[in-house]
Amino acid sequence: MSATTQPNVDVPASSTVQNLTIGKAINLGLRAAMEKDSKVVVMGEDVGKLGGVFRITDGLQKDFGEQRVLDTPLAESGIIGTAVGLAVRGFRPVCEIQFEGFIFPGFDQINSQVAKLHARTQGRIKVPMVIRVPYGGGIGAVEHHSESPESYFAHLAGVKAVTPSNPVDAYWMIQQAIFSDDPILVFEPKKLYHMGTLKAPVDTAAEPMPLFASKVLRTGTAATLVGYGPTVKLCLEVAEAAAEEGNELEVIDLRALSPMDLDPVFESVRKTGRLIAVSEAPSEASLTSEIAARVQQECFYSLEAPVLRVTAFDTPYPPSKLEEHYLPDLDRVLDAVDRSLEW
Amino acid sequence: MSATTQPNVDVPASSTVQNLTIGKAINLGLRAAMEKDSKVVVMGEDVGKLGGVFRITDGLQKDFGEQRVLDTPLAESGIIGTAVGLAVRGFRPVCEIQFEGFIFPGFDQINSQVAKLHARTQGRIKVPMVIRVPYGGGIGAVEHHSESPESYFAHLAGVKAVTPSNPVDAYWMIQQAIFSDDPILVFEPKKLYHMGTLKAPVDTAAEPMPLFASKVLRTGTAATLVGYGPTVKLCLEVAEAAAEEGNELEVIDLRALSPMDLDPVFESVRKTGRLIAVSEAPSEASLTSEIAARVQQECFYSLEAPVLRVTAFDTPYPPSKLEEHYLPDLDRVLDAVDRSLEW
Amino acid sequence: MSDMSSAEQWTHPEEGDLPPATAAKPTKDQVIAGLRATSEGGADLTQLLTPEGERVPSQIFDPYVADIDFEALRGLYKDMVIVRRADREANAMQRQGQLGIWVPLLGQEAAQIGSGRALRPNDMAFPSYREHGVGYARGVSFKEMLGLFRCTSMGEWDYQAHGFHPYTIVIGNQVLNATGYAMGQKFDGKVGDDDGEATIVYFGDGATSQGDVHEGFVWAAVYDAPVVFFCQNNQWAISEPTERQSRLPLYQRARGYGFPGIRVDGNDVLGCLAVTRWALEACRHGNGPVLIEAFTYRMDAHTTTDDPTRYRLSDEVETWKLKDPIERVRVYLTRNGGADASFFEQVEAEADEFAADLREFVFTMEDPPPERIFDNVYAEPSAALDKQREEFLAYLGGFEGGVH
Amino acid sequence: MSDMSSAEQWTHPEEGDLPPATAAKPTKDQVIAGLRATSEGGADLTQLLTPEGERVPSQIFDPYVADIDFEALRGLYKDMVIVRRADREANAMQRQGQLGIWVPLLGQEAAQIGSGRALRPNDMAFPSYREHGVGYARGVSFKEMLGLFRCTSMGEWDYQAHGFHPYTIVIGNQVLNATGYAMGQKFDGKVGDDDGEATIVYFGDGATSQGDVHEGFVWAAVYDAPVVFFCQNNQWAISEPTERQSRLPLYQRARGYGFPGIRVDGNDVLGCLAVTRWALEACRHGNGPVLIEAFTYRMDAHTTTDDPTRYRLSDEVETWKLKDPIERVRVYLTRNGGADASFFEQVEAEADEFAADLREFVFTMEDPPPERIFDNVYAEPSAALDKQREEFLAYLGGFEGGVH
Ligand SMILES: Cc1ncc(C[n+]2csc(CCOP(=O)(O)OP(=O)(O)O)c2C)c(N)n1
Ligand SMILES: Cc1ncc(C[n+]2csc(CCOP(=O)(O)OP(=O)(O)O)c2C)c(N)n1
Ligand SMILES: [Mg+2]
Ligand SMILES: [Mg+2]
Repeated sequence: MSATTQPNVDVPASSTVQNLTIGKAINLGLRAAMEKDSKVVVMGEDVGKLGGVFRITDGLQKDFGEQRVLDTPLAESGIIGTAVGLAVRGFRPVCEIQFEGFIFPGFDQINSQVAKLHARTQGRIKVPMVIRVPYGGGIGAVEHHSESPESYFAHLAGVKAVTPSNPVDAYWMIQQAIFSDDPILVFEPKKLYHMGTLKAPVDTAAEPMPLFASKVLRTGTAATLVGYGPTVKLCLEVAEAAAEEGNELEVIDLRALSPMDLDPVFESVRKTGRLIAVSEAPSEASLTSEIAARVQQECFYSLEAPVLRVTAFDTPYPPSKLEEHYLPDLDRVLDAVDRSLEW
Repeated sequence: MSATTQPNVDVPASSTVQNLTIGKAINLGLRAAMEKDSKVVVMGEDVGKLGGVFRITDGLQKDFGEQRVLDTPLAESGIIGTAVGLAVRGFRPVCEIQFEGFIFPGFDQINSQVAKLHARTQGRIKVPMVIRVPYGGGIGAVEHHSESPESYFAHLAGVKAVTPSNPVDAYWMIQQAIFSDDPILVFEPKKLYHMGTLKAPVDTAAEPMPLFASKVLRTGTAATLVGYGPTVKLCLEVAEAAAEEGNELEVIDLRALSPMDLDPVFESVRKTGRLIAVSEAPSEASLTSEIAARVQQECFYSLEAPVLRVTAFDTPYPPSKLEEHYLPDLDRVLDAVDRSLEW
Repeated sequence: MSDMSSAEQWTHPEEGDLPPATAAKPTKDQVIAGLRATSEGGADLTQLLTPEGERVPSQIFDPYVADIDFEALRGLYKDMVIVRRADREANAMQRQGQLGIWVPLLGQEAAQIGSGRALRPNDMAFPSYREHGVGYARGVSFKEMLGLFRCTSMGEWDYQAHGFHPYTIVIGNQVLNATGYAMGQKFDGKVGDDDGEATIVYFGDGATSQGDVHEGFVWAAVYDAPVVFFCQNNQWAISEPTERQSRLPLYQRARGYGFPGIRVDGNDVLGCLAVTRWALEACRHGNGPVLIEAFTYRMDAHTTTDDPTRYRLSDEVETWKLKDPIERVRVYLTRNGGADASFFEQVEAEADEFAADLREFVFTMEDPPPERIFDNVYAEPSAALDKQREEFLAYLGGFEGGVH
Repeated sequence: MSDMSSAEQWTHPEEGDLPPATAAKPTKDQVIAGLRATSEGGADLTQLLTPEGERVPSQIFDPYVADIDFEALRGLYKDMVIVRRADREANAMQRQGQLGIWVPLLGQEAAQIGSGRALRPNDMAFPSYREHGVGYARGVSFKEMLGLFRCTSMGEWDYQAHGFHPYTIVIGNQVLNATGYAMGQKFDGKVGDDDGEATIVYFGDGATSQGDVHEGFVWAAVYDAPVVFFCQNNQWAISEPTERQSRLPLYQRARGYGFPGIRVDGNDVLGCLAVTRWALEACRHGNGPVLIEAFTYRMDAHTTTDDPTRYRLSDEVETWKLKDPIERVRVYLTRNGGADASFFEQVEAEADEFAADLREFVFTMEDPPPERIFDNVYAEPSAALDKQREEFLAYLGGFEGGVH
């Protein structure tokens, strides 16, 4: 079967290549992990019969049973806290947080146990658990359903965090996270879960790229854009638009949020001299602050303009009728590119 | 009474000037606020008879009664969550979190209610509450008793945060925070609470400086140091040591953590061209990241070296026998100053 | 008390009375007895009006609805019909893209109107996100409540004038907030006699698992806070049935805290009114808190984005249709001469009008201006945020006459 | 059941049986009956050995200690003496600046040894921060437990070999972790018969207010997790007496969840052993969870930094001295010919030796190397952290031969 005969078309089940959305890719990634290791258990609110409110766990309870896919009582500290115990017992729990805004009741367990047990016991206890967090906005939702809390977890030493921006990463990252012996938060850009235009062929027999590596998606010399999760698509669109105006932008998908892999960013900035970091999270004391702080240090003599950030504002997420103004968009990023180029 | 007749000596009770430690200054500030407004209530674990584990609320329950000083059940979400209700009812609750490491069970209420009710209701509901958080290390304590979680709250839009580094600020900040209509976290550098060498005359009749303003404590031209809370003292010591080597450093006490007042920092950096930010918190996605990110943008052409940060490492707080290595100290900051000067 | 014998033995072991530890594990059925296994709510259910419209006398609770004559009952009926009609209209408008989401209350009208009408003006109600009926009873305009679901606002009604707090979406949070408010009522000296104030807080069956709800119970018990914990057990937390949250009927949770817990037929508006008044009275007099479990059913989806066919059988919904909260009042009024056909017609007409008005309003609702993003984040200025706002406005200004 | 009649009426209202809402508020004394007001622990207390050393027969619990002959009882006695001696030694060493802090267990020896010795090798115990006695019973060396208090480590014993989890300082966290572990025991098929595994988790009276403890109860009940919730009610949470946390005796909290709750004399090592064995048996067989409230007393300060004279009277401490957990065993053994003076002398000598050994060890404990800060933060490499470590080591290296 060659790519030319079936471009962007569902491929037969027997093949190792499937054309998937991000949501379906995570679903299949979970399934693959569960098949591989009976210690992998999925737990969360409504993850069973319903398959989760986003259907990411669809069909898993049916096939793996109620002891491997747990519809838990409604309490996030309970989900995380019992998952810790299961991890101590030797399981590999995969917790679903229904929406990012509801991770906070579980923050204490993440901060005080998940992040610290390994260091506390100097490695005697491993906490190989995954916390799946649908995040980001642009879906016209009510409060608490559109936020981007990833910076809290980047600041928290002891946990790691990654985020996919495409189906291939989605499929592999979840599995790599599950089989890592470290606790990892997987931030899933919910707006992109079922976006048909992002469907891509995923080769389930391929060799995945390393989990904690960023990736240059497009090369350019005028300036560098760095995004992650939901803003990667935006960055690519900006690069497209800038190219029409003759400015070739380099686009980097961060992929790993903590620890970040900034070497490719440094390298890129040494070439372009300009960097714009794009995120849906408020800017104050955030991941983009960290990017700016480190790039100005590592690339001090290469920067021809300060690192600029295009982010949400430092306000609570507004009523979603306003989210188009709140979130970075093509115009705002282009505006930043212009400002950078004109500095 | 003149300063020359009674230098650094306890002044008579009738006077408006008292020589106080930071801890005692907060205690008197609380008392003053409670006397002024009967809606001010103090609540937390052991704040009553015991006066708090640091004795900051010492004597308040005795004088104001059990309805104004509440020994609460042992649960931080409960403390914060009921304080929200009291605030909605028209009270001005002042919550004590026993140690910063125990604020996390209350994080959800802070994130979802404290920070958002005012915006959610477009000002119909005010949340004039204060959360007092003893923070920072250097006291030889066990786990969870020495951390610096302030960056989480800087990232959280809707709450404000301040931190005193001296008795005068301690006395006023707590009162200003209580009478602000915004929810404010007061991070109290616990190591300094009862440090006799920091005792200073506090004039209770003076006009306090604005709450959200940073302050230049020492002027210099070679480089700028910015610190807050427990690291201010350190910065001043570094400046002293550097001066002996002929380098005059400018020292700025941030005072306000969110929103930060960076204008004096920008101004200083335009003069010195060099900045070192010093904090006891891990660096990743932190307040010092934010300082670096904003300074590199605002002072792009003034910087002669990148903004450097001297912070804790991105690890959990270690067993406290190691904290001297974990926390910024004179040598590490001096080393950073040297690196900056030699850049 | 035979239905709870085993739990009772467990929790109060006495010599000879304790099951050997090796006793056979209670069956799942036993464990969930009184939960969904008894869709009737079990022997513990307080009910004043049966699904068939029969009035059940109650020595304790009748005094609490002694003033409910035919006129008053017609009022409750009308409330429920209007609230249901508004609910259906909102649901329809969501389907038509006019609302971002809708959270239906269908089936819970009696629980909400009965409890909402039990409140006095000075009382305060803390809703979760489904209590449009309570809001209506508190005099909040449905229009104001729709802003949240249109995604133009988050609920900006005058919460103090109406005694109706903004909605809370994070499950359980409001239980602590309400407890704190009730503590404030007590600290303000507003508790202790018949004129006392009280607070009521709404939450679901699923919410009972949250730590915040527990802490609310602990605080309220310790401070004798005048708060009624009103749990609408609508049998489902999205796709999870109540047995995912508890072994025992939820009202019994109160036992462990030392305050009263009671289960009322949540589809019986009279029962809900009486029991809530009873509980509020306890609170006003300083005997709070009280837990009420209103045993009801979520007749529609969890929200308009939910698909309940994935997790429950239509059989169950059909059974519950027979217990409709509105129908039983209609039957009772009709059979006892409390209302005639013209009354019912008139209510229908009024409900239609209410809905039409709502519809018109929604279709003309304007989006808030972009700069609202920055409004009221703080009560007092934040220089940093003001700067962001200025930059944003300057940026927006740059598009003037442009493509934006 | 007369002592709990009012609470029972409340939680199961029946016609005629319900207090009018306007009934006089129960007095504070009534409300806290069974709490500190009854320092004896009330009628609910299970006790096999009185403070006076009298053996109280129990139809239910005697079988659970049928194997405890004089020799075994001498063993328990010795455990308690050694643990107390080690506790006092550690306390003294803290005063001498050799430990950063100490958390005394004085007075709680019976609760900890009784419950700890009830466990089997395959069981798992989750302590809070005061369970040095349980750790000892699980075979963890006191030396290893002292690292935490010396601030050189955070407890690195082989938790799996000993079935003793690291200490948890954040109140309540471990209750959820233990519940999850117990769920894992069940998922692993290790539950269901006499050979089943079980988990025990320790927490204090104050901890019962935390949301995590509630959620642990909810989860355990819903999943039938084989976990024994062992609450050491030592009457104080730092300066707060138990009535700041609850109206009712804490063991009754279980009532709301539908699993057994029982109060045992926490100063009675035989009672604690029997009741814990009974509860563990229920868990092994799949009938878990169970809540045990061990009614005991914190004879010393909360920690070495605490000053209890600020909040409690020495009278209270004196009263509790009469209930000493060790003394009653000594009396029982002596009076019944289970041990003679030479035994007690020998135990004292062994305890002295134990303490001396401990002291010597502590005085020679080395500080960990600075680079340990970076060790084991993650199980797998983090490039970013490795870089920080390298820079730190380079920086440290710069001082070599220098002043640092
Ligand atoms: C802390 C938190 N977790 C998860 C959610 C998502 N969520 C919204 S409603 C709901 C179910 C609530 O069930 P229940 O308490 O029974 O109330 P009901 O919706 O049935 O009225 C869930 C899980 C939330 N809003 N908050
Ligand atoms: C979440 C949290 N809040 C506060 C503290 C501080 N603290 C340590 S022990 C303690 C009292 C605990 O009392 P209790 O549960 O009765 O246990 P005990 O110490 O009496 O054994 C408190 C408030 C903490 N460790 N964790
Ligand atoms: Mg429900
Ligand atoms: Mg205690």
